[in-house]
Amino acid sequence: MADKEQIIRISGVNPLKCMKCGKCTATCPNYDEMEYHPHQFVYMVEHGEIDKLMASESVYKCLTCFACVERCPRGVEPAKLIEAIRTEAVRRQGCNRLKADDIPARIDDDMPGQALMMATRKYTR
Amino acid sequence: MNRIGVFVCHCGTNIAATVDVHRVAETLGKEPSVVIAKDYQYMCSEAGQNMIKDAIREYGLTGLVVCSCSPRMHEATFRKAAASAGLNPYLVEIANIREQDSWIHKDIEEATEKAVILGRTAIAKVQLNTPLTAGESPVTKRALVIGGGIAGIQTALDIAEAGFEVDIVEKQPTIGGKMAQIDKTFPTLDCAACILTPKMVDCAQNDKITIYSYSEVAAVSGFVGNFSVKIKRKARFVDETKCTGCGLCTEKCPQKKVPNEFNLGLDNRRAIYIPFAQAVPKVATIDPDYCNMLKNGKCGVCAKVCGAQAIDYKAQDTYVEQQYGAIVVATGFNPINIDAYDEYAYSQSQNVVTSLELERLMNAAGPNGGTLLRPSDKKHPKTIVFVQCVGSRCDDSRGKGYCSKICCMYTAKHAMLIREKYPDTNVYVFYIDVRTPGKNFDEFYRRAVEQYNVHYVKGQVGKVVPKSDGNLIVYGSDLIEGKRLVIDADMVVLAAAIEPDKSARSIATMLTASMDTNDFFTEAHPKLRPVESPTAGIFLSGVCQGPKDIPETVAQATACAGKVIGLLVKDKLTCNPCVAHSDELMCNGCSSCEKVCPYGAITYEEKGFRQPDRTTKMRRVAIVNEAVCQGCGACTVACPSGAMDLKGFANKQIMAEVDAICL
Amino acid sequence: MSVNNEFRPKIVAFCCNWCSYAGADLAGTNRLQYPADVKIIRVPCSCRVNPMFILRAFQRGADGVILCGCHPGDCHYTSGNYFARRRMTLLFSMLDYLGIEKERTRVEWVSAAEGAKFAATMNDFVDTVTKLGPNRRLEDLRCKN
Amino acid sequence: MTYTYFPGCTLRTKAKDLDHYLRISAEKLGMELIEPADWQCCGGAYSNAKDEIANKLSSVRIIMDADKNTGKVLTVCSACHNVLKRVNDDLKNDENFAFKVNNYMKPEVPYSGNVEVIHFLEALRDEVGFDKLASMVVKPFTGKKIAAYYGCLLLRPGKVMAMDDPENPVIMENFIKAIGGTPVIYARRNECCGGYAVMEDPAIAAKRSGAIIENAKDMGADLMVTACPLCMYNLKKTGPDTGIYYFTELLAEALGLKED
Amino acid sequence: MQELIKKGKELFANGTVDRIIGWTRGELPYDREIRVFRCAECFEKDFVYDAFCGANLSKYLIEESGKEGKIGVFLKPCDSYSFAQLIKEHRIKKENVYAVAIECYGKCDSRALADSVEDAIYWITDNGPELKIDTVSGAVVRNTYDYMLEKCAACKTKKHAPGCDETIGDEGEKVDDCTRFDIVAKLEAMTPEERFAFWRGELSRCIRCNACRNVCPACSCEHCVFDNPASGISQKAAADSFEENNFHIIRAFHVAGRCTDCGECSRVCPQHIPLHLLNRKFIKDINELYGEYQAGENPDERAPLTNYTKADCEPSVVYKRGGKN
Repeated sequence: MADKEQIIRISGVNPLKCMKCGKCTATCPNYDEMEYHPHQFVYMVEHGEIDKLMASESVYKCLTCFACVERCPRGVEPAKLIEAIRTEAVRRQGCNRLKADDIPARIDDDMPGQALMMATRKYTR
Repeated sequence: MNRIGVFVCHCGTNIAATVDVHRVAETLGKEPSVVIAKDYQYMCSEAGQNMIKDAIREYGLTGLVVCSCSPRMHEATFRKAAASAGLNPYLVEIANIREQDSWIHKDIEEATEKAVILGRTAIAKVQLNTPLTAGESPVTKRALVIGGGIAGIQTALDIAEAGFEVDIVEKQPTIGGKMAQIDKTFPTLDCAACILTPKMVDCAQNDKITIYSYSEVAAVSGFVGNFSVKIKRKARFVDETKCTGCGLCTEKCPQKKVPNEFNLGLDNRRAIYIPFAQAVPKVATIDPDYCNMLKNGKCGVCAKVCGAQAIDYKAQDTYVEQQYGAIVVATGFNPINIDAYDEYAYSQSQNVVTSLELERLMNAAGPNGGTLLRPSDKKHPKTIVFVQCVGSRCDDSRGKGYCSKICCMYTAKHAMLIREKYPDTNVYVFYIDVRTPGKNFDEFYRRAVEQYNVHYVKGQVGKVVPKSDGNLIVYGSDLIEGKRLVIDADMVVLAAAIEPDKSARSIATMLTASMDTNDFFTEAHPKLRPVESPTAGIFLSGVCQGPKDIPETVAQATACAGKVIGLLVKDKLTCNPCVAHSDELMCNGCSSCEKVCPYGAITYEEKGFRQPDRTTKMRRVAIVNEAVCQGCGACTVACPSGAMDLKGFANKQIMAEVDAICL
Repeated sequence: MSVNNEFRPKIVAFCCNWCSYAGADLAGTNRLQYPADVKIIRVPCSCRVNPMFILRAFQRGADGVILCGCHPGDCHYTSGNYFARRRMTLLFSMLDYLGIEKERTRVEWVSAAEGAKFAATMNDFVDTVTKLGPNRRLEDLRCKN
Repeated sequence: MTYTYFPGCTLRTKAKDLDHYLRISAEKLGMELIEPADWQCCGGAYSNAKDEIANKLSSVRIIMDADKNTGKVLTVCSACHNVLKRVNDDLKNDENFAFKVNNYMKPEVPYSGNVEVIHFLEALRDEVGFDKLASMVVKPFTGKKIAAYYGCLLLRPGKVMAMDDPENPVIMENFIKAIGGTPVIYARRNECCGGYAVMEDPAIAAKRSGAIIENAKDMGADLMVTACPLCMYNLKKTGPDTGIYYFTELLAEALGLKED
Repeated sequence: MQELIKKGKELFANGTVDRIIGWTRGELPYDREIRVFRCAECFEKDFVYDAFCGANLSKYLIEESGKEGKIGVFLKPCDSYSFAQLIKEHRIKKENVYAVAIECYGKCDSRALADSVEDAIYWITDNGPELKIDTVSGAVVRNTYDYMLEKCAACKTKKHAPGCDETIGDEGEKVDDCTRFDIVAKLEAMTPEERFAFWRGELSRCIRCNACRNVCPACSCEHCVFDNPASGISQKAAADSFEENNFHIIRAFHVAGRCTDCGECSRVCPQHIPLHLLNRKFIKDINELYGEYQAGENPDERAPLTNYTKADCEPSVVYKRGGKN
């Protein structure tokens, strides 16, 4: 079971600061790809619904672009919360999102090493 | 021999829940010279006060200690009670066992122990208290109002109505303030100019009111009843007494490219200008930053066309010095700078405007003559998105922590007016909460929704992307439907937070009036003394004290005037008797005290002293003017011999307190 | 009552009536906790505090003395805290020169609006003084009646 | 002006242009770049999880090396810059992190936050000066409408990166003016290109980058410039293969250094 | 000395003054007492100015200038600052004083000198820097400079404060390489424990004889705060070790910004407590924190403790500066 306190601790985010304005969701560039949106992450963590979030594909759709972090009027930092949940998810045995075998198919000649490096950081342990 | 009475208040459960009040009374009752110690539910109640009065008479008390809430709350109450029972009110001491004990501690044992110590400390002090009698000082029967917006205007009119002289200092060339820029007022939708300008004219015509427009407060000295204020009259290069306000100069001036601040830069004015048609005083002003004559001596058109010969390019700033009994702060507000919120693209598109700009765009006297056209191409906007809480309700790193209070209502007003006038225009309002407490306010908002079909969306806008055709793609969340809206809008209107005018900070410093962390003036008591500053003789009117709408501002302005009148009707003010006093036998006459006195309350005289050998020796000694002394005590520490002491806070008394705490 | 032998310092806090005492009241109104070891003496202005009072407190067994006043520029009496600032700077420096731990004395500016700062300041000061322990260096200087 | 220059992995492989043009321009502008002999990867992405230390150590090494020589790390890749600046900020402001790192790395002198991590753009603005740069331009981009694409890493989090106003940046626009071009301001210049999500789903990156290019073109851009190899990849993959440049390439061209 | 006697006689003769305050021989050969001379004859006979005239005459003028008539006084450079400061504080009525500035090359620490001679001294002749000491077993010679008072060894200035009516000899200059803060700095560099031990060692010798207070020109209150029952700190003797500290800290604080560093407190202390190190600490702090200030130097300048600037340092500066922890 994922622990709400654990998520709050590693993210350093206090979901109680949220005033539920929805600006994070409004400003999220990847809104269309997500099942749960940034404000829902904040709300659901506050209510302890971590497992649902952890199982959701949305965790891997966040671009960590920090638009929500920069623009949140209350300084809640939803992207850090999402990253904490993703980190928890991929830290579990066998939960690497990006498997070594899949990588060759996803890269091409022009792709910078940086993409692979960042993806590895974000999607794997 | 001292006979001290101790009274311990329960304050309901406020104190009694954390402090064992019986034990406190019992323990303090055993202190030497305490002759009676009692506890009671509410010492400040009539029954409680009677208990004190009875004890004073019955036991012939020489000192009274009340263990209760902060002395800032009820010291005056208990002093009054003591006085009515024949005990000098300055023989009363308060031990603060609520704010500084029961409310901040959880452990009963600890809190009780502390209460006993605080009680003992007060007992130690009160034994050294001496009866004090307050002196008197005269009151200058004239008030100063700083700021000529609706708050300042209303306060000035009300004070003048009561027969007192009032001066208004306004830094702009005209009085009127923000209300003069507003089109219609909620919730009645009457025209702001129609209700404001008659009041402006009243000010001008009232012989009790003097308007110092285009002026600023330069220096303040003195104290309640006796302020002395230096007013800087900025050079307007037009003689106010000669100018007839005909406006010819403002039509002939060749410098046409000056951003018109009255229309928030949405159009231009000339270098010589009258801010708006109903300006008071209706006289022209030359803007030295743009006037060619003032900048390089090449022009002089206005002087040529002025039939009244009112133009004076050589004018200098002048100063007026005036005495006042009371000062009213009515410095008002401004919308914040919204550069930090450029996700709304305010800097990128002319079609993103603030609400105050929208007021001008919709105003008949505004740049478009009252027809709402979007600034970029003067087309009728078909879709308008309102964004609430821009910079309000933020955490400290992102903006203002407070709710600006007026935005919900003026946005409903804007939305309604647009829908009324242009029924084909779609209006969206993104809101976090709609806050409409106030008479007929929620009804007004509901009308916007139900009658005018304004689309209220619970959510916030996150990004505005301007397109080359002037349209704006607005991304906003609809939290109720759980989706994101993408709206192709013609205009976006931002409800920018409001903040106190920047000039307020320096005025607060001159007046030694305190401000909160947002630069709003602090009131003497948040509930019970809302229109007074903690600094005696300084009063607060309007938004300088906190966000307010027009009805509230006018209500507060009138309340403020009431307080000022209450002060000015008095011929004499009772002084604070806790003032400095110099023991002339000890005084060296060294002038150290005089140097640190902020009020100039200390003077010196040569005085003869009988010597043991029966000769008389002349010595220079300090004399304190008790009416002028405010009792800060700076002199007492500067005095090397200890001749200077402060009544009510004497060296011995404070030492006794120190001893009692450290016992 | 449990017997607790842990060291609890005696702290004397001088607070000016207009800002800091009001700040302390606000801390109370907002129920912000700080240790009961702090006892406040109300003075009209920080400039009323004579170095003698501070020495007296140490003499009588205080472990720490803190002076709170309005922020510089905001003094109710215009300039009182500026004088207090110089006096306390020199006094504290002298105490340090005599070998008395400088952390036992402090000046903080707390406005009437800063209830939270008042509580935080007191918590921090009590913490600092507690860590220093009893006023050992002044112990033999104490006047025990 | 001497800098510890950290190119980063990508500049040695897929983004050689970004590196090459920077080096020749820097030389012309009188900037001396010292490239540490044995630099390693910055770590790729800054880990936001508070309990991650190891991921940040490679950045710490780069910073501590710079502490020993110039005291200034110069970067140009947006990703490297973001990671290094944020780790440096942690070292300065997160006591717990600094303590653990100093314990682990055991440097001779504990690192106390003296190193400055700056982006090549910051160096151009603050140390060379855009005015001086403008005076050295020999082939100005007169009449060219150039859209600066910032992406997300360069500006956010604004408090840490502190390079420019995160919502209304001007640094690249001023750079464009300095090389004689006309900057095009468009709202999506600080929106994400899709970034590393291209590994997860190339369609995401295509949508994000597509919207950006469309916005820039709509506002009249002839060219686009970026500082980030990954942005470059995503933009080029989605949009036209031409018209998108590293800003260093335009710089070199303006200074008359571009071969061909 | 002859020049001074000539000047004194002249002042009497032309009626400028009706009395002169000056030094005269005391009981022991190296004792010099203060005396008010009321006629030219007694002045000529008994006035002395030599290596033992360390005493600062300015404080006596508080009393004397309050009397009728005009009094003459000879002021060494360091005395002249006390004089000017007391005028500034309205303690001396300048119109009743005729002040003559005189040169000084340092005065002799008579106790140290006496200790250096084994036999009983019955006469000392001051021959410039050389002192001829006649003892019961014969004459010995000592150099004044080897037995200088601390305040003279660390002399800050040979230049008089403004306010004297005339000057005999050449006006001197400020001492560039003045060493008066060296020991203060050394103490500051110690650990608090060391400093505490140092001061306990010194101050514990105090016998509360009040000599320092009585000689100090700044400590010239009509009634001393320590004698004032309303002050809450009045006391006659040091009841315990705290009282010793308390007395000296408060005394130093009361004269802070007014002390001219004349060094009299240490000169007269029978217990040889270096009290000047307390005063000099305040002077050093004031100079460093609020700008160079010499009490008595400028009649119009505000004293540092009755002055402020908005940009003054915070008291927390103390945590950052000073010695080790």
